[in-house]
Amino acid sequence: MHEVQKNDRSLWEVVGDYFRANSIWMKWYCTGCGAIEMPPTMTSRFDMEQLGMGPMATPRQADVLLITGYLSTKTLRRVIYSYEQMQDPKYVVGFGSCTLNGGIYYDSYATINQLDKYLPVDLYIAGCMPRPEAIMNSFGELIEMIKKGEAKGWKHYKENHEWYKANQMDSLGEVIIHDEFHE
Amino acid sequence: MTLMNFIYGFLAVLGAFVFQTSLTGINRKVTARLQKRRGPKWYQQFIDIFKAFSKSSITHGWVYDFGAIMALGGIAATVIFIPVAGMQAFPGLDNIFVISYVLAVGMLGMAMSAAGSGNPWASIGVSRALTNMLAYDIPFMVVVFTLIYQHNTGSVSELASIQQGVGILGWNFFKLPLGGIVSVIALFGMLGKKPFDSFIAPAEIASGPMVEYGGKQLGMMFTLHELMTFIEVSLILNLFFGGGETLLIYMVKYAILYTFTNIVSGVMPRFKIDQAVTFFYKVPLGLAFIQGLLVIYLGWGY
Amino acid sequence: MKEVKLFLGPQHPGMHGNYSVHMYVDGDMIKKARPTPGFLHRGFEKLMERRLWMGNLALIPRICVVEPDINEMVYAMGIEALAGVEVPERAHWIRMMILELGRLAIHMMAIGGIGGPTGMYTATYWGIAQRDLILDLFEKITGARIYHMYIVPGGVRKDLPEGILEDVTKVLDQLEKNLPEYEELILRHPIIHARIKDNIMLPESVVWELGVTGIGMRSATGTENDLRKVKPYARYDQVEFDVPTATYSDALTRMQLKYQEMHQSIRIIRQVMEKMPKEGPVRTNFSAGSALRFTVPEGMVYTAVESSRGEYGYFIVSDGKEQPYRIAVRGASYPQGLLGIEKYLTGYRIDDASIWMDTMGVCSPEIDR
Amino acid sequence: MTNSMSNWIETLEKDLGVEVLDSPAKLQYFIDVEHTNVHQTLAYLRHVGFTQMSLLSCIDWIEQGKFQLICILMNWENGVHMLVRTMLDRENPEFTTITDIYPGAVYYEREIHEFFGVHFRGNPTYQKPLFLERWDDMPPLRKDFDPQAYSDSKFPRREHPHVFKTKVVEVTE
Repeated sequence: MHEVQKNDRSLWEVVGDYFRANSIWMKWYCTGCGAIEMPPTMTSRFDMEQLGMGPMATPRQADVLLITGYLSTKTLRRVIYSYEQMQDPKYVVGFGSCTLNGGIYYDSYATINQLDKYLPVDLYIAGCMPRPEAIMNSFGELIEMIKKGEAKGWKHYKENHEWYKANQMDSLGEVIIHDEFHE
Repeated sequence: MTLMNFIYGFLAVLGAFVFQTSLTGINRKVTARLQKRRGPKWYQQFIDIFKAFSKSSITHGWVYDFGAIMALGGIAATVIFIPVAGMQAFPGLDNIFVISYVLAVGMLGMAMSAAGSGNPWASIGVSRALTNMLAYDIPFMVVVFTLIYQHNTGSVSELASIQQGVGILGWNFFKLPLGGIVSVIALFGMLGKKPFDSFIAPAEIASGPMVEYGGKQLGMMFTLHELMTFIEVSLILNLFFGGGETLLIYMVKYAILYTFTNIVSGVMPRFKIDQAVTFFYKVPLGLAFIQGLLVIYLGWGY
Repeated sequence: MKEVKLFLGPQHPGMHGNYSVHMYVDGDMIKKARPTPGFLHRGFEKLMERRLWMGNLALIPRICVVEPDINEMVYAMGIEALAGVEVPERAHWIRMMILELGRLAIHMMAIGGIGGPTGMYTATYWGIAQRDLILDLFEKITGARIYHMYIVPGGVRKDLPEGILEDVTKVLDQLEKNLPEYEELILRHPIIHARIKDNIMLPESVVWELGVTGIGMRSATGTENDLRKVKPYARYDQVEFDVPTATYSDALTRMQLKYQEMHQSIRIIRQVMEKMPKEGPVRTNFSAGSALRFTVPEGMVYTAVESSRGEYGYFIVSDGKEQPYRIAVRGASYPQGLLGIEKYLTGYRIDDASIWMDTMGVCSPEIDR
Repeated sequence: MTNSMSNWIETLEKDLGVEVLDSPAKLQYFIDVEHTNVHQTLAYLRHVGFTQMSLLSCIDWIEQGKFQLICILMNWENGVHMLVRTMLDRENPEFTTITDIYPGAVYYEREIHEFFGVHFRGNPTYQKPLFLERWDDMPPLRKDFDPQAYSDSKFPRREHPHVFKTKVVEVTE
């Protein structure tokens, strides 16, 4: 695997990273049960918007993809699609132990065990499921990472595209979605 | 027409953008307070727009790119014609028809660009946006024609200055209360505030025309939206609330009017598009016609 | 080709949870709709055959994310029925309290949640914040906000903490004080009425055809078909409560029934706190040996409880070993979420699709499992 | 059990010609029927008040070489759950659809085909995939399917270094 080189940002990128750190739009995609803690995080009690974060309707507009929990293979195909539709720079946050190592579904025939084989994950949040406090804390961490230019999973994905694609093909067979299967 | 006019025009666009964007940021905080939370920083909207510009972007074909540029250009050009507290870049060119026609260039560009992205949600959104426009424009135009008939002028700055000097009761909003109400309702439709925001409804059509925008084009759309808000609020302010004698008064009035729409829309759900059209053609259009008849036959508001 | 194919979900802001509906639209009208479940499929029924009876307790709350307690309840009821274990009296009452608190939480989320598809975000923000106070109670009682794993076979995991009844009373009082405000804001709003009144109908024939239960059934048939009344479990036969019904089932009626059920839940919890034995054991042991590794006698049983969406049941088969032989889950939203969408989403507008999901009570994780 | 209930059970037994078995839970009974008799049993039960089908499920009795179909019916008037059970051959599991008696069963049948491989004659959609996409193994809820092996072969697991502290702290007291 090819490693992304050390921090050598131009001035423009440093300025851009400041803006990107203070305005993170998340992709509103409830991939798993961690999504149930997102409404409290977004709404009045914990109020994510004070960090400059907010939900966005489509992947094109979003900056961060929250993988809220386990991913079945069927979902993973859509997640990869969504991720590839997002505009650079983009970040991935994995929620809960299911994305880390399969968690409680380690022996399930339908869910994957390790997310970072398929998508570059910038940050993991431990727990099942992460509490809103943990989510807010990790968003603070993500902001710091972006400010320092450490969140460069998207570069990693570009440079190791073949490695990721091979992993995806191994587990999914085919990433292309045949939505006509249902008809 | 000298160089000064052009410099003023440029400054007007810049000032309108800065003012309206700060106001949007403050209003995000107001909405947050309405929802019992703290809300973002007041300059969050600037960060959002600049961030969008700092991202990479892709194209969905030249119609999409060209439409976005045309929309931004058209809207920015319209801002120049808006009289602000008696100041304007090109005196004498602020006729209401000029403004509505130049504005149409921007609207058309937006529709073109969104439809050019090829996403069906965007097409539905565009068709809803145009339907919505048709809905609020007709009652609003009836009221504007009444005004023009009454004062024998189509110049926005003149219409504004006629109302000045006699205090609050000189405003068209109080002289022609029915028309004033219609215009404020139409303002909700123009700004896309709830209950008339079905064309960008995220839960129904995934933010409609904006569905395929990302990166720089999204930044352009946000800038455009701020400028368009400035045009629409200014128009209503000049026509019905007496514009402003000085820049400060204008800005204060503007802020109050915009915050009012924002607070009201904070506790409103949205109409379906057909319900919005029915509503506009029932209540505001009726009021507008009654207002017109009262002005023409009974001499109201002189 | 006049029809356009649109995807409502899985990543669409109007879709609650990871679920998808393929819509073939002509203009704004939905001509054909096809549900696509399976995005949340984890193979629970297979996994549960591989875990110990007690180990499954970690899995089952995750079947229905928004309302996990009912899972624990049906699972515990099934095992207790198979093993013939009698649950201590106090545990019954504590279970009822937990179940009704869970019902309050999900109804609060649903009433706030109608703000999502209709665009009134203030309602959502307030509703979810109100629900959070109930989650705080859960945290005090069970130690977790969402997945409690509190109702275990043989009783409840541990006794209530000291002074919790005062906290519950406080939260209930506050909720009761705020509820009229929510009703004013949401259920009496003229534009909300324009959106959901006389819209999204559920006629009685459809209820019987699909097998819709819960609020859908009660709002259409006018019968008190509530499992808490029809075959009372725990100690529901010893508390007084009404089952709100209606005979005209549009989306507004169903929301109003939810609102009325919240009042009934508050009433039940108050009675529970009054009538519950003040002390006593809360858990019976299954075996003399390890509390985690026990066997359950051979047999099969179906247990069901009334969830917020209807009859929620587990079919449990034991072959006398340490693991279950087979567990099948009857998700309460299975009928309306699959066949209901396929047959009865057609003819509505795109605008109504997400309200349809919301008010019919489609919960994707329990469909997918 | 009240007297009227036992009378009602007796009537059922007489009309259906089968034995109604008790179950561990209250207000719940089993009926075992041949798979050819299922439909007339269901039709009769629907007629006498079991208007709702709660669940259609399947058990894989691998040692006996059988699949067992369970149809759980609910009578809302007296709150009785009736579990109608029937055995199918495991080698060639075939059954006739019950969707004309209980229309809500159509997706349950599709699910059972996906998870167990039971074929339902007369249900036009049962063979389409429902929950799984691009499934390439035997139906997963059969007992001889090993999800652990499938997961290991397809989804790589994080390799933990397994560095545990080996030093044991002695308590000297």
